[in-house]
Amino acid sequence: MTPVATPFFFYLLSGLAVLGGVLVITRRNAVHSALALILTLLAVAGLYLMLYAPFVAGVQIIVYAGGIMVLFLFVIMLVNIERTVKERQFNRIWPVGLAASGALLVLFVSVLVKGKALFPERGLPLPEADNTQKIGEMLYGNYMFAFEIASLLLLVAILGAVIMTKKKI
Amino acid sequence: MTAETKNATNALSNLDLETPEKPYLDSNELIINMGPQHPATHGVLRVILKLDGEKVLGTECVIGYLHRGVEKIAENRTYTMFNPYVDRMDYVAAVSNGLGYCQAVEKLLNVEAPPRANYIRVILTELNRIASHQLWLGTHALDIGAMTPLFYTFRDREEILKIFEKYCGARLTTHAFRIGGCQYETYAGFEREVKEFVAFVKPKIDEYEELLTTNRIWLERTKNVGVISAEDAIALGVTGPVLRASGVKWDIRKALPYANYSEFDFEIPIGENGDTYDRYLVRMAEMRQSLRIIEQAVERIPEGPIMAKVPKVIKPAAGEIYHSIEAPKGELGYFIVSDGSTQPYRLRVRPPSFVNLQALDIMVRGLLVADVVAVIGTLDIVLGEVDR
Amino acid sequence: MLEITTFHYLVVAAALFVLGVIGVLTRRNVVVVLMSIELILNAVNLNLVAFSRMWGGLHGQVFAIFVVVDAAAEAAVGLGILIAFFRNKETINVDEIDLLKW
Amino acid sequence: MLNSLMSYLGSSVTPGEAGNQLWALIYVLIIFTGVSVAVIAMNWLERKALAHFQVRLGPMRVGPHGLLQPIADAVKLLLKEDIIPSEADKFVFWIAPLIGLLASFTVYTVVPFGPSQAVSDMNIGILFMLGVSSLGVLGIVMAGWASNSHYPLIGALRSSAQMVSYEVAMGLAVVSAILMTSLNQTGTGTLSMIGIVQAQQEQHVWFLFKFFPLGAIAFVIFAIAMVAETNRAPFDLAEAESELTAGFHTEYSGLRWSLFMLAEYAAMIAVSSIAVALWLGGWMRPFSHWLSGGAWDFVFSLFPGLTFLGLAAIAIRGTIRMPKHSLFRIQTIGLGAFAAVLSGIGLLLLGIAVGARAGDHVALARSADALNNVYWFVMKIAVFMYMFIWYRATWPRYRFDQLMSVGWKVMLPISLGVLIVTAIVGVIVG
Repeated sequence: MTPVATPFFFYLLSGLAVLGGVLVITRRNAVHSALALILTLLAVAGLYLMLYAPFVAGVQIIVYAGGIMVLFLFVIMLVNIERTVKERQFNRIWPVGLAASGALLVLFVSVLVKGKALFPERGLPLPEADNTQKIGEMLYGNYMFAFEIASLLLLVAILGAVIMTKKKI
Repeated sequence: MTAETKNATNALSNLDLETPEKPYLDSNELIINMGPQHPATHGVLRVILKLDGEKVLGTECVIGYLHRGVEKIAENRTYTMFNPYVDRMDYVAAVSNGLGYCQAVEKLLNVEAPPRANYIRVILTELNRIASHQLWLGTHALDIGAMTPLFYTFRDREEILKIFEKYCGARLTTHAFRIGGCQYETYAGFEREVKEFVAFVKPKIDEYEELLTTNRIWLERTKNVGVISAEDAIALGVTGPVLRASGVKWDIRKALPYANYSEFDFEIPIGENGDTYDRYLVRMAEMRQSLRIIEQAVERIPEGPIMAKVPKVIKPAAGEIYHSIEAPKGELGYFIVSDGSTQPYRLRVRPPSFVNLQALDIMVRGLLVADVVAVIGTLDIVLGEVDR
Repeated sequence: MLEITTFHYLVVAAALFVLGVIGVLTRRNVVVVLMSIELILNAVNLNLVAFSRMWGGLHGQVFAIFVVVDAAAEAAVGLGILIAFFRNKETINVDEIDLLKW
Repeated sequence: MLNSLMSYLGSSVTPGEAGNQLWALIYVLIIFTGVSVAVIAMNWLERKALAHFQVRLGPMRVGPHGLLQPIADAVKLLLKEDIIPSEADKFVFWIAPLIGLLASFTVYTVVPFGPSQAVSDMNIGILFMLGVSSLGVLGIVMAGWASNSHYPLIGALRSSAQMVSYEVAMGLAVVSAILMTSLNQTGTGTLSMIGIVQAQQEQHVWFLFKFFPLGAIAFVIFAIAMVAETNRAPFDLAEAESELTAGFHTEYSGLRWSLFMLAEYAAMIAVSSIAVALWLGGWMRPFSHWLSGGAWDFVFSLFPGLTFLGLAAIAIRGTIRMPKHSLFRIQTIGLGAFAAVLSGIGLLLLGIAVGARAGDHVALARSADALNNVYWFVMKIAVFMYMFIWYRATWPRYRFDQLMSVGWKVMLPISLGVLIVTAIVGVIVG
């Protein structure tokens, strides 16, 4: 598969991702934030595809956009949101938070500028055709234990969520 | 009054939509207006539902959107003039309404309709019962989501309406009977057509049952839904198939026979659990019993006059009378107070739909929204009769 | 146009990460805070996948999948806590969640 | 131009793989129009078939036998006033139907109408299909929320819970089919839609009949879950008209409403195509292994043409039986013309089939092959479409808690069990 207009798509997708991120943290209405987050997630899935990671992209769409975001929207609808829209959106220590984030940004920029030489100019192309098979082999080979732990984590999360949300068990 | 019944009546009177039932705040308690413009409330019934998610915490029926003041109109019309108005109450069982009214006035006048008139009355009333049950079945099934039975039942109900049309010229609000008997003699071939209809509709009833009775989804949607115990049903004054499905063998045709029902051989089907499925089975069995009555009546219909001697101007002596019949939906009663003039001093109707509708609240508490629709359907209410 | 290298992806990831941190630190609405955490996790994932491509191995992608699993668990539990909390105090603002026991 | 068009006809990979952007664009356009036309045809067919189930005639006035009814509907919907409730969230209300539509149409990029008749053959094809079709629920949830009204909100909540729950059973059923693709020499399966169908071709069996009855059980699970996934009867709780008036699209009207309908029908076709590709052998013709050989291939390649000729025969019969009255003249002419067009297409298809048999022109043979593949794929989808109508005419609607308990307590354990047993049998046999 020959890549088509790669830089254009990269800038488009990353622009959408960052735009979505900005909208997530600025919208008053949580539903709008969720929509913006979906935009970001889909854009990031597109970036995964450009990085020749189709399986991760598929997981991103099916788990994040199809599952987690539906859960978010569900919860937003359950908790009455009308009042919170009219309230103050940022907490009292927001200047501190912003300053801390700014410091983090400065850190990132300095690391990126200083470490730019570390990164090779081009990524090595991966064989795309058997990406999924390779990941499957790794998941059930090298990462078997981690995989089982992850499934246990999910089980615990299910139980926890059910116990906390159910009024009477 | 048993303790259970007391609880039920308390629950009825305590419904307060403002205060939450539970001490803590609930995240998703919402109040929904079902109706008056809603596809499944059979007209203009408005039900205010208090929901927890989809669970019904309480209901309140708001009626009166179809109120036309039928009882008040009666005070300003002569007895004969009021006769067609009763057809507009339960418009899907207009013949039964007319029978009840005519017999009530006849009782007031001390007049007895001749035997041939009684036979015609029984045949038409039972046909009307079948038509009413068919309409109930179709709409009930549609409420539960089965589209097709509606069209099957309407196809077959059409045959009944054709007989009505041939008999008296009207299909829905028939005004078939007069005080003292019947206005019209049967048309040529009436007996044959009724017999043909009976033969035609018997397999059709099996056809409806084929679609629904053993249908898994139908069973799940109707079994143990909208259960009402016999005690509660009696305490609330519920009558008709709804009462009989709870296991009470009460049918005015047998208990207080009117017209000439005592001459016929038929059974009263009863249910056991008082749930929606039993009510369905009871009504299906009732259709078959009605067919039995019609068959016997058509066989034995005597010759003779169809009108008793009734004065031109109906002026009953002062007094009061209560007469009730078994309408398709339950006990339909007329209470008439006469002051000796040509117009009733007071006329009060005991509509079965109105009384049965009271049971809605205790039947749907704790169930889901979808069951409210099913229960409204199974109560078989007609808003024309509820509001009058 | 320029060739797209790992560096470009890292810049996008850094931007998303910082946006997420700003959201977590400044917003009051718990739902938005949780969404910001998802942003952070996505930024991390983007980094992982980009590095996986850079080094030609699949370990980064596998790790990204584990992060997605973790995100799902976190969202489920977080939203569960949120609903339980909303039932008791009828608020979803972070700065009103200041009692350990209620 | 013509050369670049023809150059692709000889290749055996999808245009996405070949990097042939022109053909990819053509495929996208063909699929888009094809799906739209299929939705319109389905609309007419549903109304007619449902009507005949219910002892009535259905649309009869607009065009002969109501053939033009969908067009009349479309015109009416387009011209209708576009109402946005004043309390609605305008932006979300506006974008919700588009999301639903986008999700259900994007899926078609990987639907394998033939070994090379797909826009692209993705490595993660089936994952992509499930993922993108699950995005459709977002449109529904947003529509229900944005309407700012109780019934749509309940409809949206119901639908999202329902779709998320049934996706689990659906996914497990799909996994058991994917597991079967790995039963070859190399021992590696595939998620690519084309790869899955090719695996069935290599193993000479539709996965429906593989490890009987395991494949069949997984297929039935999927067939039930896909009805729930598309919100169709008897799982149409999200738009149950007797309970929630119209569910999530209660407040929608005109064009936006028709976009929801378009999305719903497109999603129905999409999930049916998943079922066809995974269990019913995709584009393979029936008995491709038992009745193999050039002669049988030729016989089966006549089917597309014969189907159109059969439809033309029905139309001609209708034309002849039209009442001979001046009022019906235009209708008669219209139906006659429709019959002529159908028989023309039929004859053309027959001609291609015969020509491909007789001559040895590569492009002709390739297009005959492509026609056959697409024909069998579409016919298998059509069976599902008919089933959707059939279900709707026959069954009452489930209640929400029953729906959930069926999904979680019946379908999920069965699909999980089938998956495990399939894996065990696969290890023993393979």
